[in-house]
Amino acid sequence: MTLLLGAGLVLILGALAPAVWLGVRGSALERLVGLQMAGAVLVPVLLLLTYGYGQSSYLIVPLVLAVLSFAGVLVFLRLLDSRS
Amino acid sequence: MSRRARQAVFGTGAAVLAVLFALAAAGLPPFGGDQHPYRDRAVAAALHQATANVVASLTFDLRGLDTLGEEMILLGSVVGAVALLRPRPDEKPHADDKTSRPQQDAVALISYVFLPLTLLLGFDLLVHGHLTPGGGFQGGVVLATGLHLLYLSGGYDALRRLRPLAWYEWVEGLTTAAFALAGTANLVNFLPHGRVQQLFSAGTVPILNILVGFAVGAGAVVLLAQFLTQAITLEGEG
Amino acid sequence: MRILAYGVAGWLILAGAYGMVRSRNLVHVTVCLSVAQSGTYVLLLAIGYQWGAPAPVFSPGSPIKLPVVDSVVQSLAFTDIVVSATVTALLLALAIQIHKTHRTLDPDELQSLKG
Amino acid sequence: MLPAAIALPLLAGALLLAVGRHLPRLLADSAALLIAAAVAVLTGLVAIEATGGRLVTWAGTWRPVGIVLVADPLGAGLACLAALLTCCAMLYSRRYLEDAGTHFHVLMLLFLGGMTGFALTGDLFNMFVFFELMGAVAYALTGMRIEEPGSVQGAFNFAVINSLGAYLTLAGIALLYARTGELGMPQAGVALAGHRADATVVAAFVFVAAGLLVKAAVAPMHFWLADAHAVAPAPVCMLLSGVMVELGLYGVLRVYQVVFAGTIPQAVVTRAWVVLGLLTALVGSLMCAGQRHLKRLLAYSTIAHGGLFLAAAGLGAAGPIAGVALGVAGHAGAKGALFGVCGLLLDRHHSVDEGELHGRGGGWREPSCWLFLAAGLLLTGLPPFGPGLGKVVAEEGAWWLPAVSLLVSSITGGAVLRAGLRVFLGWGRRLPPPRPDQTYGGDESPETEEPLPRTPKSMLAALALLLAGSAAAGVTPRLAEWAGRGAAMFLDRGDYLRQALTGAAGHPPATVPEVGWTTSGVLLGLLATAGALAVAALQLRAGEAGVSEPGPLRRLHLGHIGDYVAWLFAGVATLAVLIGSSLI
Amino acid sequence: MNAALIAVSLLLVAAAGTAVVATNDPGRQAVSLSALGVALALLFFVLQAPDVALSQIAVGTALVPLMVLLAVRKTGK
Repeated sequence: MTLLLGAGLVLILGALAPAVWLGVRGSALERLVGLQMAGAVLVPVLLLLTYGYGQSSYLIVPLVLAVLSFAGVLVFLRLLDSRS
Repeated sequence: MSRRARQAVFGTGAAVLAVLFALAAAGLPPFGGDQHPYRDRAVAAALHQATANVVASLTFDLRGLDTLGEEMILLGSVVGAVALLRPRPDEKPHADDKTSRPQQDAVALISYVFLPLTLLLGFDLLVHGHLTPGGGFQGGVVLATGLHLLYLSGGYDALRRLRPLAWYEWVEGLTTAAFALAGTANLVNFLPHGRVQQLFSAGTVPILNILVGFAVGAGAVVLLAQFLTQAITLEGEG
Repeated sequence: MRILAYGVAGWLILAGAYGMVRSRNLVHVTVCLSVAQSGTYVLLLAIGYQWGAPAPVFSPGSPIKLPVVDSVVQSLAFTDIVVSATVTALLLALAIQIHKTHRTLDPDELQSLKG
Repeated sequence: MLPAAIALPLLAGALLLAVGRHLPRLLADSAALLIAAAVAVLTGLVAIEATGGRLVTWAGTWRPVGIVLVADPLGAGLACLAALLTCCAMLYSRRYLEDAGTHFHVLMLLFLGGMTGFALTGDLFNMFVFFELMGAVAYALTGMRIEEPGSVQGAFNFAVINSLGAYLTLAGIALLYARTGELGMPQAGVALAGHRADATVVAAFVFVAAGLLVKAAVAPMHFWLADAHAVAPAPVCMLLSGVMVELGLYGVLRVYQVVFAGTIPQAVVTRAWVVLGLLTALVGSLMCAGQRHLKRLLAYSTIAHGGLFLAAAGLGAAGPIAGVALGVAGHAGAKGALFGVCGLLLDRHHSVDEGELHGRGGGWREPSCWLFLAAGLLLTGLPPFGPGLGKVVAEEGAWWLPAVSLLVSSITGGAVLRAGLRVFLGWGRRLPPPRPDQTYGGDESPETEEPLPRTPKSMLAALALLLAGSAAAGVTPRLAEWAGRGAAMFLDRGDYLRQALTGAAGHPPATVPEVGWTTSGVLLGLLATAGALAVAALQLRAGEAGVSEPGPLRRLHLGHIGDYVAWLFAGVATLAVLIGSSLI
Repeated sequence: MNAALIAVSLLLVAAAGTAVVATNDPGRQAVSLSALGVALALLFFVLQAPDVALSQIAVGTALVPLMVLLAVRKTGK
């Protein structure tokens, strides 16, 4: 259990934090890259934590995140794209 | 006021309040402690009502009046935004819009794959809201987002064809009314409670979840439609 | 942990408000307001946390075990999030109309209400 | 019965939205009017019944878990006032905002539901929810005239400041929950009772009060009000000025009484309320005197009266509270009528600018002239009518109150009378064109689709009703007696807690303050009216000088959202210092 | 381990929130607001509030930033 949580923590520090960092710097498109990465990294993080906590009902959260963050980024891309 | 004066006034006030807040936080029970009297009563009541998701039980049963108010805030905001964003007499939608062109094939394909998936996920959230995390609000927003994937795949026109707004206003109004009715009646949870952790349990909670899901979904669609219309099709002097 | 949790909540409220004070764009003001509000979510959930307790959801297939973290604040935070979204929508709608009538969103240049 | 009073307008609003687009306008009007009238009757009955003991209902059967609704005469009375005002506003607005369709009706009904819910709830978070409901709907209603530059900007300022205040309130509720583990006001009150007022309790109180004081437009958190009231459609102004501001006041006093009175001593909060109230009255009066934008003038008058109400009710004695209750009822009617006449002027002349309308109001033969001047006189406190009785009773609380009240009544009443005489009768010197730092009320678009050939009877009837109600509040002994009982019950904390928590039968209060006209009261009222007439005469003679005002104060009121946020924090910090310093 | 997870999530939220406020251009801010939404969702998740995390994902990372972006598009021209 702790191992899974630890893996989650490592992933947060090593991938999610840099992704969020990218998401708050630079031009809108550069930020979008960070956002896309943050959404993508958060899914495995939440999966690891779900098993780490031993609560299978939490699985719905990464599932919804995966679908929505993907859709969100596409919509963002389209709107930013047609603006510039 | 000058910028400097403004920031000085704010800074003074904020400093006082920050100190007060810090002192207040220092006097609170420790983080992560086990003193939660209201929680204990709520969990007991939720189990008595056979509702496995205690948050759903609080939202739709024990503190249903809050949710009635919240639902009305949503309704009021949607109506308000529709009224505020109504086209002015000097504004007309313009036909040619480059964003209405279908997107590249890859994006369109992905969107078509995701569309049913998203809708299914939304329904799942609604139906199991009393058993697992999720519920009407989340499900409704997911449904609305799913519908807007159409914007990606088929362009704005496809979305507009699939989304006769008057109809959504009907759904929004009726489901909200239904929620208000059910919510008022649900000030007593009158249906049989069933057994906890079963699909048919928790009395009125799942029904309210589904009603709220449609109301929220319809509301979000109407809301986004107003913004999309403003941003994409309205020309005028604006 | 207490200092960190409550500190972050207070910080978000203050930072959001400071952003509103120095803002030069009404859409920016709206976003800062929603940052300030996210401070209240953090505050609520921090208050309801209990070490080692799982979420207050007794899903099918798992035994009902107590304690769980405070479900009341979760219900409140949940309401709060919906309220935030709706207020943001109204503010953005107003900002759009302000831009139409004033041709600007800079609070320093809005001149219709004085004295 | 209590959940019905809240749910009825909400339910009707939702249904109206669903079927509204196929409904003829007349039917929608009548339906909304009927619902508001039904709520008025319902809450009125509740208020009368509550004079014999509070009505307590748990929403849901979850006695220790759910939300408690508690109706006492003042709370239910305020809800009734809100419903009555909504009736008048709906009657008045038969020809209003026709391009917004039934959305206007839906919003008005939701607004009413929010106000009744706020007045009747006994639960802090539920109070926050209804506070936000009132707010969200009011923002939209204020910004309804989307082609007016002022309208949308005023609504934006209103929305931002009120929302920020609401979030501070929520933070306060969270602190209180962390401390006591309760959300119900009576439960939290019991949990706090007997404890020392440490920093956590003070912070919880200050933050919870913040949003409510913003709603009550207490200086220096009052800026949004003038912006919002100057630009909202007239029927909406009736509700905003007549009852929403007062609901904020009610909320803050109620929360103190039920939750904190056992911990923070009355003397400590009294000092804070008196300081803030007097400041508000002063700022409101000064700003009121110098306005040429008629609706802004009325808005500042509301601020000044709100300050007076806070200073009087904040004393925490039954007599002044009864007076404030009557004063609020009287003020609502008179101010509603004044806003209504401004709406008529706007419709006919496309302007609410005093200088531009000089002598164009229509003279003695115009009914709105009589309505305006009569409402202005009522507002000065002329005996034996409602606002006057309220002020007189409230003044018995402290030696300085009569002087302050005299000043506020003379200045604000004088400004209203001056404006009325200048606009309708063409008295006084002509005003020069507005300076660039003044809000100019001319050149506004009307609120009706097409100019009305003559004033519809329904509009005049609504205004006459408002005025009659305002006057009647002073000459109905029964009402005064109920206000006295209500005030006594409002302060009886122990009985509130016992009734709300155990469901015990209520009993009428032991001592009830005497509420009625006295010789000195009549004299004081006459003096205030005379003072107002004198101020009006002076301002009419002075011309330009009559509408100028202290410069530095005006330069703070620039409609700048950043300023307003800064002052909001400064105001809450002031409250914190006022409360904190006397506890250390 | 829980403590470390909560602390890291809190810091991430604080940093993202500060960055959103400090961004002056509302178009960029909309994207960063979405990133703040992601960070908040993580925080709610580790605080054992999956319900709240779900609504934060639905509202805070998709709906609200989208509305902001549409408003920016309308007013930026």
